[in-house]
Amino acid sequence: MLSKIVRTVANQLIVFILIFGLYVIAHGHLTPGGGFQGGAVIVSGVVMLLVAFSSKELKKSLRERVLTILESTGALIFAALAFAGIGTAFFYNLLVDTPIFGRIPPTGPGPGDFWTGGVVPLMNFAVGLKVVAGLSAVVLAMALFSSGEEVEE
Amino acid sequence: MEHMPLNFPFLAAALLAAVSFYIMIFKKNLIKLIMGIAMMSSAVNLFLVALGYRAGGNAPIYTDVPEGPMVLPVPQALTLTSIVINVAVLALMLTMVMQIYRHTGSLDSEKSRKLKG
Amino acid sequence: MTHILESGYAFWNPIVWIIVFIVVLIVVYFFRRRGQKEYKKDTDQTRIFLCGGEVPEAGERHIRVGNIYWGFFETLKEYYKQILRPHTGIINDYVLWFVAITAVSALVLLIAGLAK
Amino acid sequence: MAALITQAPILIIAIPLVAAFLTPLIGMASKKARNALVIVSLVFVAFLVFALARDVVINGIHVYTLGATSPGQTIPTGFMVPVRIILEIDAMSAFFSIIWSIVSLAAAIYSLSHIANETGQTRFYTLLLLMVTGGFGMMFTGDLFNLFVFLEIASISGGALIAFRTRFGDTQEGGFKYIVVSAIAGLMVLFATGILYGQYNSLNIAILAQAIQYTTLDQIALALLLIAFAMKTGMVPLHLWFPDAYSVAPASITGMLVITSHACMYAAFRVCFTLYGAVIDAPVVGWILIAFGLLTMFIGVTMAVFQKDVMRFMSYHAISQLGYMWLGVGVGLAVLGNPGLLATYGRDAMSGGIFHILNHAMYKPLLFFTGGALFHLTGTRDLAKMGGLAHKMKWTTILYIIGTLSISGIPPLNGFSSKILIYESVYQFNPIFTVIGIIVSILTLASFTKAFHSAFMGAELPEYKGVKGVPRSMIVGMVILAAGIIFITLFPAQIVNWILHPAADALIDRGAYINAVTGVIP
Repeated sequence: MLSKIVRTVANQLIVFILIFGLYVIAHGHLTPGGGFQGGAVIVSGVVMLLVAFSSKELKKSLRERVLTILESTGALIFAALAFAGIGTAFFYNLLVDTPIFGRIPPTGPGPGDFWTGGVVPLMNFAVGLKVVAGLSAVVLAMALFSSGEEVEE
Repeated sequence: MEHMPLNFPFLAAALLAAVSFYIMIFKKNLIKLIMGIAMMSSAVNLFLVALGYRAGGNAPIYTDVPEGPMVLPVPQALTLTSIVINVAVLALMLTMVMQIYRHTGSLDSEKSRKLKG
Repeated sequence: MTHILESGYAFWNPIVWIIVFIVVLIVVYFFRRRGQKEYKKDTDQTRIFLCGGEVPEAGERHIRVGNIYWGFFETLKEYYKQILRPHTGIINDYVLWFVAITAVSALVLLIAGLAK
Repeated sequence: MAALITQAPILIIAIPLVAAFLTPLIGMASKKARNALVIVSLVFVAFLVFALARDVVINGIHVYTLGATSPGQTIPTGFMVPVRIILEIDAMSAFFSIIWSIVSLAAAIYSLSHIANETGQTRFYTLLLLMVTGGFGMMFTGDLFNLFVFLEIASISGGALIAFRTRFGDTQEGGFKYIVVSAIAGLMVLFATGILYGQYNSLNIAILAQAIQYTTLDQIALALLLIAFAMKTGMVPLHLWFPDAYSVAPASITGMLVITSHACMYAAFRVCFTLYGAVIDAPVVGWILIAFGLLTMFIGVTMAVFQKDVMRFMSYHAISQLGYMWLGVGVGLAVLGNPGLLATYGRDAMSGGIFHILNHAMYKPLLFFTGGALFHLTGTRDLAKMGGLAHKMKWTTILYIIGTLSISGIPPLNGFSSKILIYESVYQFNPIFTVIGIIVSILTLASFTKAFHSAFMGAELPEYKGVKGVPRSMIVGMVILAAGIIFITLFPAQIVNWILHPAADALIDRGAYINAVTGVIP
């Protein structure tokens, strides 16, 4: 566990990291980024917390069981979105021409429209959830392991 | 950027690959071996991105892009996928090296050769 | 049904073989029935006989794997010495082999391509 | 049913994937429900695979487009998309997927009691199902990049499964070696994909196959792809990692790894015959495959005779058997440009090589499973510490004998049917190869006899007096594969005509594979 200054600053900074990560996830269909990249940004915040507090402290709030459930849920939402279009084909974009993310953008350069992309933004959220949970579990497990503690099974 | 010789990124990728193979063949430390593989994946990723580059091209994003050619988006998608895969591979390798260290107390590849012959 | 799996010179039909096996089994059964009738299990008749001496314990009289085919390995000692040399168990060598073989086959293909 | 078969290609890949991520959730509630989910999903996948294979053999190649109804369609219309992500299933892919579905089902059933005493079983089944997904993906995918992705999925989950029993040190070493080798092979495949994409602006195998020129860069890409896949199959002299990884994995996983190695062989065939089929320097590449095949057969078997670790000994035999397949297909490739020779013996040699893959996929996992049963009972892989185990494991002994006779090519078992096809056809190409093949076969029988004697024969050893028998689910897993062996033994000709000749023809006739995609693009 590091000094009080570091812990306080980390506590404040995690909010901004979370917001930036969520921004990258949400705008994955318009700008560079997406589920994995935004998730990795959020996990970098988790790593910061891991450095500021100890892995034992963090283990109390980020429990392995919760992370497993979140990871599986993310993957299952992704698969469910892909399966939703199976009437036509797997991964078929059902939401085209619907009010939810359904607008068709004009071709050529122009400002990005957030409500486009169909199921792609939703899939970005699912992937983001999975990446946050999965990579946090990886980082946490490695930290616990190297601090000499057995990882619970 | 427009006057950059187009072959330069490919040469850089080749150099990276050569260095990474050197590391993988001659460095006996397992962590260094993993670094070699990470460099190898960087070399391949650089190669892929360089493939999609068009002279003077813009990033393939619709948001407020000026007129003109765009670089190819497909190699960038490939690169992103390969980065994601490499994250998984590297995490797995590091976990195994930690376990090897726990069991043998050494990171030397010449010492972790219980399986041979 | 007589000619299945033809390969130009020969054919292979497992049914023929199975019939032969059944015939052989019947013959064996016939011989077995003519055997001694007064054989009894768990008597001195089934005990191991080793020159009339002491029979070793089960663990000691079992021929372990290291002793089987001793002559074969003794004859091919040089071959095994050579063949075991690359099997170092060091991961760096595995990468080296991969690089070497890739380079050699790329060269072979390039030379063959030039010759064409 | 028709709709199910239309959707079958993606369902076969997606159902294990969904089941993989359901297992952690269900595993928290109940172990039995989790095991049932694994088995039921794999049984359903096996059913779909058989239905799909039947349809492919009867009606021709299936092309499944992800996200649209045809490979060239765009939403909204009017955009230029060269070709979408597709799955393309011809007889060859169907053949490999049949093998994979049977072996993965048997391995899952075998695992139920083989890993019953380990920690983290839920993760084991998640990884197992992911590996199934990766394998099917490799066999079905229609583009090079997804081949790389699925290869990596199978490699990562396979590597994690090899190192699954973390309480042993050697499992970690074997898993590490496997994952390093897989990572390098995967990166080389990606590099070659990049080279081809840079020249022909496509990732689709069929489109690439139509456009390919065999420039210098293409030759380098061919070497990279061929050697990378060959390393993943365990071709000598790139086999050094193979026994290290296979001997330490849980036996059920070793059985599955054999088939992932065959999936890489499928990828190599696809590259040689379909992607480069028109331009390839067939005699040169064919002779390279033949030379490596002979080396693989001979060095594999001589190393196997020498081994004292039961799983390692079987791993070396797996390597040696892979040589037969390379030999058969290599002879087919060497005469690919000569229709007369191809009809005389080339097609038979290829069918023999492919038939040997089917047989090997049945008996080698069976033998690995019996090795796992030995480990389960004795707690050691060292043959020198075993003896008299036939008293304790009667079923396993019988199954081991079936596997031994089959791998050594003793008539009338199935190993003989494929070996005679290879011997007879290769004899016409070059008689010496057949002689080498027969010597290797003899050495195989000799070494399996040695292992049989030291593990099963003899009086009951005092240290194994108290051990229990082999659990029932492990027997069931082995019996599934033994039943496969018996079936192939009894009906070799039917199997050759039903699936093997279509599969060999699918390799020779690359035009059909290309037309299935290019024919539907506007």
